Amino acid sequence: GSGAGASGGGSDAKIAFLMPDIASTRYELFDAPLFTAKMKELCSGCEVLYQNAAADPAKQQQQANSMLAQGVKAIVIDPVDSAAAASIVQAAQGQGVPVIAYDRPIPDKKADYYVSFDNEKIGKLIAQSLVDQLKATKATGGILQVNGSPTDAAAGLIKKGIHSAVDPSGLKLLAEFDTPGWAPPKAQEWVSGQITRFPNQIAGVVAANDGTGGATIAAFKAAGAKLPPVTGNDAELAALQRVISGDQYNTISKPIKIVADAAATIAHEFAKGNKPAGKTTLFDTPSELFTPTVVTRDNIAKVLREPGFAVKISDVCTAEYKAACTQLGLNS
Amino acid sequence: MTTLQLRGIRKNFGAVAALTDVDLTVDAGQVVAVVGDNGAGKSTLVKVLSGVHAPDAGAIVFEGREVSIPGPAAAHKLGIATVFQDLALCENLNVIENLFLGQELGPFRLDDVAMEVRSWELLRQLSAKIPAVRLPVAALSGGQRQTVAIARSLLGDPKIIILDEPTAALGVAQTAEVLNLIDRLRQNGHGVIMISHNMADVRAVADQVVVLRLGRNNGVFDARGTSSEQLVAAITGADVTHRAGPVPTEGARQ
Amino acid sequence: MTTLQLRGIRKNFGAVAALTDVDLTVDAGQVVAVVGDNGAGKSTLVKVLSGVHAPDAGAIVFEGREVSIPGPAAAHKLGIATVFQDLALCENLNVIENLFLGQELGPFRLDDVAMEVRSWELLRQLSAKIPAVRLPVAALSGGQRQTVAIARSLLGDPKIIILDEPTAALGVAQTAEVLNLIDRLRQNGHGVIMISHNMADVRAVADQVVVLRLGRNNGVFDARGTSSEQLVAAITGADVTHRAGPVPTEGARQ
Amino acid sequence: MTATDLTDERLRPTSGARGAATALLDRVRAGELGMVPVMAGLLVICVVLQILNPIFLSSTNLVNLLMECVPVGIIALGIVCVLLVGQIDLSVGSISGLCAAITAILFVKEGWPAWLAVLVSLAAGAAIGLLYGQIFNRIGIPTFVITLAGLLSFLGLQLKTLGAIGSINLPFDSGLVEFAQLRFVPAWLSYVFVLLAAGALFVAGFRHAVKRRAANLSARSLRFLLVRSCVLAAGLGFAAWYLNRTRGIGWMFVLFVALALALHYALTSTKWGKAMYAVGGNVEAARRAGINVRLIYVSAFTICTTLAAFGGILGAARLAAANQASGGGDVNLNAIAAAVIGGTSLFGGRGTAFAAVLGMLVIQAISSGLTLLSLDSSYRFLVTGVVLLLAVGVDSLARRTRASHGRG
Amino acid sequence: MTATDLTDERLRPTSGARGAATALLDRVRAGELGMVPVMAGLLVICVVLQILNPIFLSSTNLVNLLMECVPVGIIALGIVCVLLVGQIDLSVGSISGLCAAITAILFVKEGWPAWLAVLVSLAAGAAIGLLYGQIFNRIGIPTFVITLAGLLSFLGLQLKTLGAIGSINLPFDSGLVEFAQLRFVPAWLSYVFVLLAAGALFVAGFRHAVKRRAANLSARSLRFLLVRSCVLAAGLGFAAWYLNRTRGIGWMFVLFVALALALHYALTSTKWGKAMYAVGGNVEAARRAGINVRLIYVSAFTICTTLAAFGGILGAARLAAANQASGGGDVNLNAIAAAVIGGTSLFGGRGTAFAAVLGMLVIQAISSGLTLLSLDSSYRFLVTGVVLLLAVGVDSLARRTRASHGRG
Ligand SMILES: Nc1ncnc2c1ncn2[C@@H]1O[C@H](COP(=O)(O)OP(=O)(O)OP(=O)(O)O)[C@@H](O)[C@H]1O
Ligand SMILES: Nc1ncnc2c1ncn2[C@@H]1O[C@H](COP(=O)(O)OP(=O)(O)OP(=O)(O)O)[C@@H](O)[C@H]1O
Ligand SMILES: O[C@@H]1[C@@H](O)[C@H](O)OC[C@H]1O
Ligand SMILES: [Mg+2]
Ligand SMILES: [Mg+2]
Repeated sequence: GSGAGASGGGSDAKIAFLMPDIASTRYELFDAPLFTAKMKELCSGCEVLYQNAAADPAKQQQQANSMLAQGVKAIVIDPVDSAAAASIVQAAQGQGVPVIAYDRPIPDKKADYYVSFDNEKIGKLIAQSLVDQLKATKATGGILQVNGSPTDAAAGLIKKGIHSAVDPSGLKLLAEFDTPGWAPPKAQEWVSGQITRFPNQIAGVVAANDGTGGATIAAFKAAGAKLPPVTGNDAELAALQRVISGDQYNTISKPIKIVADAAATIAHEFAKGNKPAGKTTLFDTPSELFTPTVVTRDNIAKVLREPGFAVKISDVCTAEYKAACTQLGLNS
Repeated sequence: MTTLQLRGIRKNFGAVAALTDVDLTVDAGQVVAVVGDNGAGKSTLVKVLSGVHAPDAGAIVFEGREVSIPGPAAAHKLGIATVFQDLALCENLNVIENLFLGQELGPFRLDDVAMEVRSWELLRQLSAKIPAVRLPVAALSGGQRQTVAIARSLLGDPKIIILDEPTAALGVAQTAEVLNLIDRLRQNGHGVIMISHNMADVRAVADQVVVLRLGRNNGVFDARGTSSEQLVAAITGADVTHRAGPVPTEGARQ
Repeated sequence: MTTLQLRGIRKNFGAVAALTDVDLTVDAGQVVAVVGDNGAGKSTLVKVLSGVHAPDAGAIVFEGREVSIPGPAAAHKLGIATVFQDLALCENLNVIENLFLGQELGPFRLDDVAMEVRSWELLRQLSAKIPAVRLPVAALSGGQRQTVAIARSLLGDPKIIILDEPTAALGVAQTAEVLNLIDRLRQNGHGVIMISHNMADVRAVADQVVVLRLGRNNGVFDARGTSSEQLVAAITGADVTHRAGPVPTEGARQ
Repeated sequence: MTATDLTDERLRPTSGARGAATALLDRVRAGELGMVPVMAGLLVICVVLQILNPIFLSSTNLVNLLMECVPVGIIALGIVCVLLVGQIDLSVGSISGLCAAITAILFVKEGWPAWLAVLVSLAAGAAIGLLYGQIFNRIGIPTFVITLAGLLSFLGLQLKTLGAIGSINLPFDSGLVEFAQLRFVPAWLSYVFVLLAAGALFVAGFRHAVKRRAANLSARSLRFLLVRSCVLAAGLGFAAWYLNRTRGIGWMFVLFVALALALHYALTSTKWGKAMYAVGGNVEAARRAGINVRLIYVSAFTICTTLAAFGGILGAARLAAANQASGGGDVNLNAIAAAVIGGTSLFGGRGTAFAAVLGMLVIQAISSGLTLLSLDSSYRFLVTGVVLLLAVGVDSLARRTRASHGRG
Repeated sequence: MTATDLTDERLRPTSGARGAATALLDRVRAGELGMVPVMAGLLVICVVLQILNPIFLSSTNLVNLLMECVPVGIIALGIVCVLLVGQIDLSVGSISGLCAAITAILFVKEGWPAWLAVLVSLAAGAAIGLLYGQIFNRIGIPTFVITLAGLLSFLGLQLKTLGAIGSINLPFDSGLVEFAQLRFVPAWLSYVFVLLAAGALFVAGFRHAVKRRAANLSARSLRFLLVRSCVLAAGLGFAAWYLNRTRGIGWMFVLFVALALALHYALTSTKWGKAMYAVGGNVEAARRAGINVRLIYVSAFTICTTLAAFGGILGAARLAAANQASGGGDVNLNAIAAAVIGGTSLFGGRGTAFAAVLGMLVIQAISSGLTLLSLDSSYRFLVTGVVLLLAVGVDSLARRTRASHGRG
């Protein structure tokens, strides 16, 4: 016992920041560095202990336990599995360490705080944006749905959100697929098969993240077929480039900096021994929710110019995309 | 009493006919030597008898009943113990473990002291020069391994013992012990089938000599009434006149 | 001319001292037999000479120069070819592939017709009874395999040929061919080391007989001037008086 | 009179100080030290990790570490069995996930008593092993392929079983979860265990020695037996004391050790165990010795899949949840790696039950040690790989010596 | 005069209609049919999948299927090499991902010419194999552990290489991507290839037969050679015609076949190839035959890792992107499974280059066939497992016969 839970001013506290996987790039590239930066800004003596569970809930539990052994003052966690994370909350709270659920909720065990944009909403937003576009262009045919990993709880939420937009839209859902491990080549192979199966009937594809979205686009290109609008999610660099070049219809930008900053602020409060109040309540937990922005060619210039947006315009507008950027008025 | 009789055994390996219509009879208390050139089919015959290979045709009669020997375990059950030419030892196990493989003392709580004592007894009986019985067989010399294989066949109480070139790797003293042993086995009423390329050994211990040539019977000889030269002639097929009329021996039909 | 000399070779395997201060000399055109009981250390000596085991102590002098033999490839390079007691064949390869292993004709475009022709020649020369050379070695009988191993050692043009119990599994005719072969090798000026448990064979072809007992030298004998009984006595250590004073032979020092 | 087994002239003396020293040197050079090099490897990485972060060897962290070993460690015990007979099982992850799901459904959704839910899940695990054995024995499909098919099929079944629910929480106050999270051996009892272990080792050794001497075989001296037991008592006693400074030794870890001991006994001291090694070393020789080779394969698979089920259930209990990802991730790879790191051969015929325990400790130590360092994922992966090589390198160098001494 | 190789009295006649029939029956019963049973398995699942979904055997789908085989298929070629020498490589996925990342960085970010970027990546792949070989030869760590460490380390390096970017698009109009997606053999050229293949087979067979007859060895009859070439021409010609009904045969697939043929030649017709089989069959015998065993291991690893790099690059080209997930998922498992399904032994010494091609076709056919059915994930996994067993079962039953005929 290294005095976990003992009161300290929070000026030299250790804070655990536990992320779920490396399959999507944001955690490693944005969430962790942004959170750490904000924490340094709030409290220069504090130390952020970052861990990534590589999609393994047992590993995440192990990481949380060793954080507790190190005497962290607060745990910020994006659970690999929301149900399994209940154990972590149980163990931490048992030792007087507050838990802040980040990105994904922990419905079964009351965390001390929840900061997020919700995944179900993300699914709904990307799908709705596509459905609107198809209706606007009076596209004929149906929709393909490329979901995330069948073993990933967050993917399940996104899938649910997508259905909530696609099912009532009146557009036919031709087929859907849970991509094992979110692996783009698997998505590509599946979409190739559907192009054969439904020649000239695919009006649009809802892909649950940018990796599978990119794979979908590659499948159409490789088949020499006409590319319908394809969605994405995460606003990763490569996807922004595809949106600019017109290959990908949309992606979604989560205000990661805002969320990371909020989480850091709240964690710091907890570390100081305070109990910050929630802006709202979700799953019986004081919560703060942020709304992500759907990015299409129409608003990408604006989004990219927003202060605090994680990706730099100069990185997006490389030689390859210069022309398209210029067209959108994105000259860096 | 005829313990074992093989009739018309045939075995093909792909395009090679290893055994064609082979007959063999062994009585209790009789030592039958099987001789033949390399590749004549002796070991194949042994393997058919010990359940390693299923014959393509032919019948096996054991103690008057026609039997099928679907596997080595079945052969053991009938009372047929075999020393294979390739020894069939487990190199990763030590001498004791190999000796008692499949017939350990105390199945749920091995009695390793009793097994070690018995091992030393058996090995001493065969004049084995093995420095330690807890060495893995991989660490033994060729002759030492062969001694282990022979010792193993003595462990149960088999009715028929088959020895496929048992003395090939043995030293002078060990060879003499094995020949003695065969004699003792005969006296105790066991049937013995011995395969050897050494005509002197064959004539010293066998009652009857069965010659195989290119997978076929090539005569049955009385060991005492036949010279080494006659046997060699039958083996190589050099002496056609002799091959035509092998001497039926008293041991052959009783 | 002394081709090969071993001095004070020592090799331990864990707690077992397999070789202790062993000396051996082989001249060109000389056949030296190494005899000894099972486990006497003969094969270990062979393995030291052929680069399989590194000795723990001692010197190897080859054609007047002290050499070290760090591996089998080095032994091949020196001109030492070996037939191992365990044959060391690859069971998954066929007869031709085993014969030419490491010395294939046409490294970038194998000449399989030439290799097959040469294989049949070699095998015929040894009176081998092998039905087909494209069979994997796993499908050969014990004697057939041994013939393949012997044939292989004749492929290069070695200066010293070591045969570890080369006739153990061979038939009568094949054994005679191998003994002939050894004689021819001697006449062509090769040095031959032969290991055997058969005193008749040893006395028939060897010039000199080196006896090992429990890993130590136990006398060097002139093959022609020594009876089988004397050799056996030295091997088993039965005749202590004889062991004390082995007969130094003319072949031993030249 | 010299003991029967020490009469050979070629044996170099091992008695007396001088002889003992030579013997030890021989054994070191011949690489016959069994688990010692792996332990050395473990020690090396512990030192390195402790230097990197002083919390690593803290009592709290070690308590966690031991508990975290258990689920995959138990699966690794089963893997040792299939590797011993020269086969492999790629599906232990899926099986563990499926059986975790079955337990959770029966226990939570259907309201069955925990013991019954666990029993049924274990039976399901065993049934899979029986099935594997039949397919292997009858059709002869390589086990790599059979268990790859199993990996896929049972993942499918797991998803199907969990159905729309996806993820099921096991109640924290259920015995199952408490056992896996909160039940620790009382300090006094842990010392009793230590004394019992040391005492049992001594008594067994002593009785064996007496029996050997009676049969005129060499035997260990009383002094050696006493010293050995005292060393064990001191070592275990210290470990227990250190762990007892915080929460102590989890019952779940005790269960793991008990299973390992049971498997060790079965492998070394029963007819079945010898048959396992024989089949792995030379299956044809085993068959010719009259061993029922098919039965041995079936037993190996069944033990493996049953233990996989058990590991999965305990994993779910520790996590207090079963979900679609249970048994995924690197469960397969870690379980096989633990066995191999501990010195089990992928080619069959070599390995021990303790290999799984030690190998799992190595893997878990690395994982836990790196968890304590705040590293980028990229560095973490990199360092994990390097440390793994380091740990196993020590063992391999020792074995290497053995190989060059002519012992495959 | 009887040919030298047919003089033995025990050989049963194989000439004449009767003899040929007996010989064929012998070969069927002895399981000596090489790739035929695997092909039969492939056929069985094709029929099943076609019944389930009539699009499966459509020209478009087969065109896709062949292209999709290539990246992992090329990796499987390398796996065959390491399996042949009795080793394993678990890290091909990571290596392919790392090298895809290197290519993308150099080509897209640094603006190097594609060929140079590819070359440097291949060199990186080769360097990894050299490193593995050194560690294995010098320290003797089991390759399972070495490559497990590699799996982790190179995944770390891949993440590091992609760094802040995470995912890189390869431009659709670059030669690399076009090669992997859009370049197909013109119809006329495909028929030329077919004729060339059949012609080459005939000429080679004929010259060989002449040479054998001159050496008084048995040789294949002119009629047999002619029929064989015609059958090949007809088979390939039909396949080409069918594929040419839509887009035809991708150049990338041609590259795959060319690599497989090259490896086949190297394994069967060079000194190196014989040494590979020898080392895998009995490494001690190979060493005693004077083969440089260490060099053989190094060559096997280097070929494997280089081909893994190549497969990774082509995979990225086909996806038109390199990212953190490149080489992840089941690349490792599928590459090894392809080799094993094609009949390569995990124990070394048995396998062919074509095993990788056929095994990959089996895997891809199952995957593609199920892709065309709208199944739940759970059923998809389940069915994949079952169909895999079915496909390999045919082959195993044939091999089983061989084993019972005494041919390990
Ligand atoms: N498993 C097998 N597969 C194919 N052919 C085999 C097999 N076993 C034996 N043969 C063939 O059968 C023939 C007889 O072999 P067998 O081993 O019975 O000979 P043998 O009389 O014991 O010879 P040796 O004296 O050399 O031991 C040989 O030509 C051999 O090639
Ligand atoms: N690799 C090894 N590891 C341990 N001990 C070994 C090894 N090889 C040989 N020995 C031991 O060395 C001693 C000599 O063995 P070696 O094989 O040289 O005997 P040998 O004279 O050839 O006997 P044989 O006539 O039986 O072939 C034996 O006691 C054997 O146990
Ligand atoms: O961004 C996605 C994240 O929200 C989800 O939880 O996991 C997959 C990611 O791609
Ligand atoms: Mg034989
Ligand atoms: Mg020997």
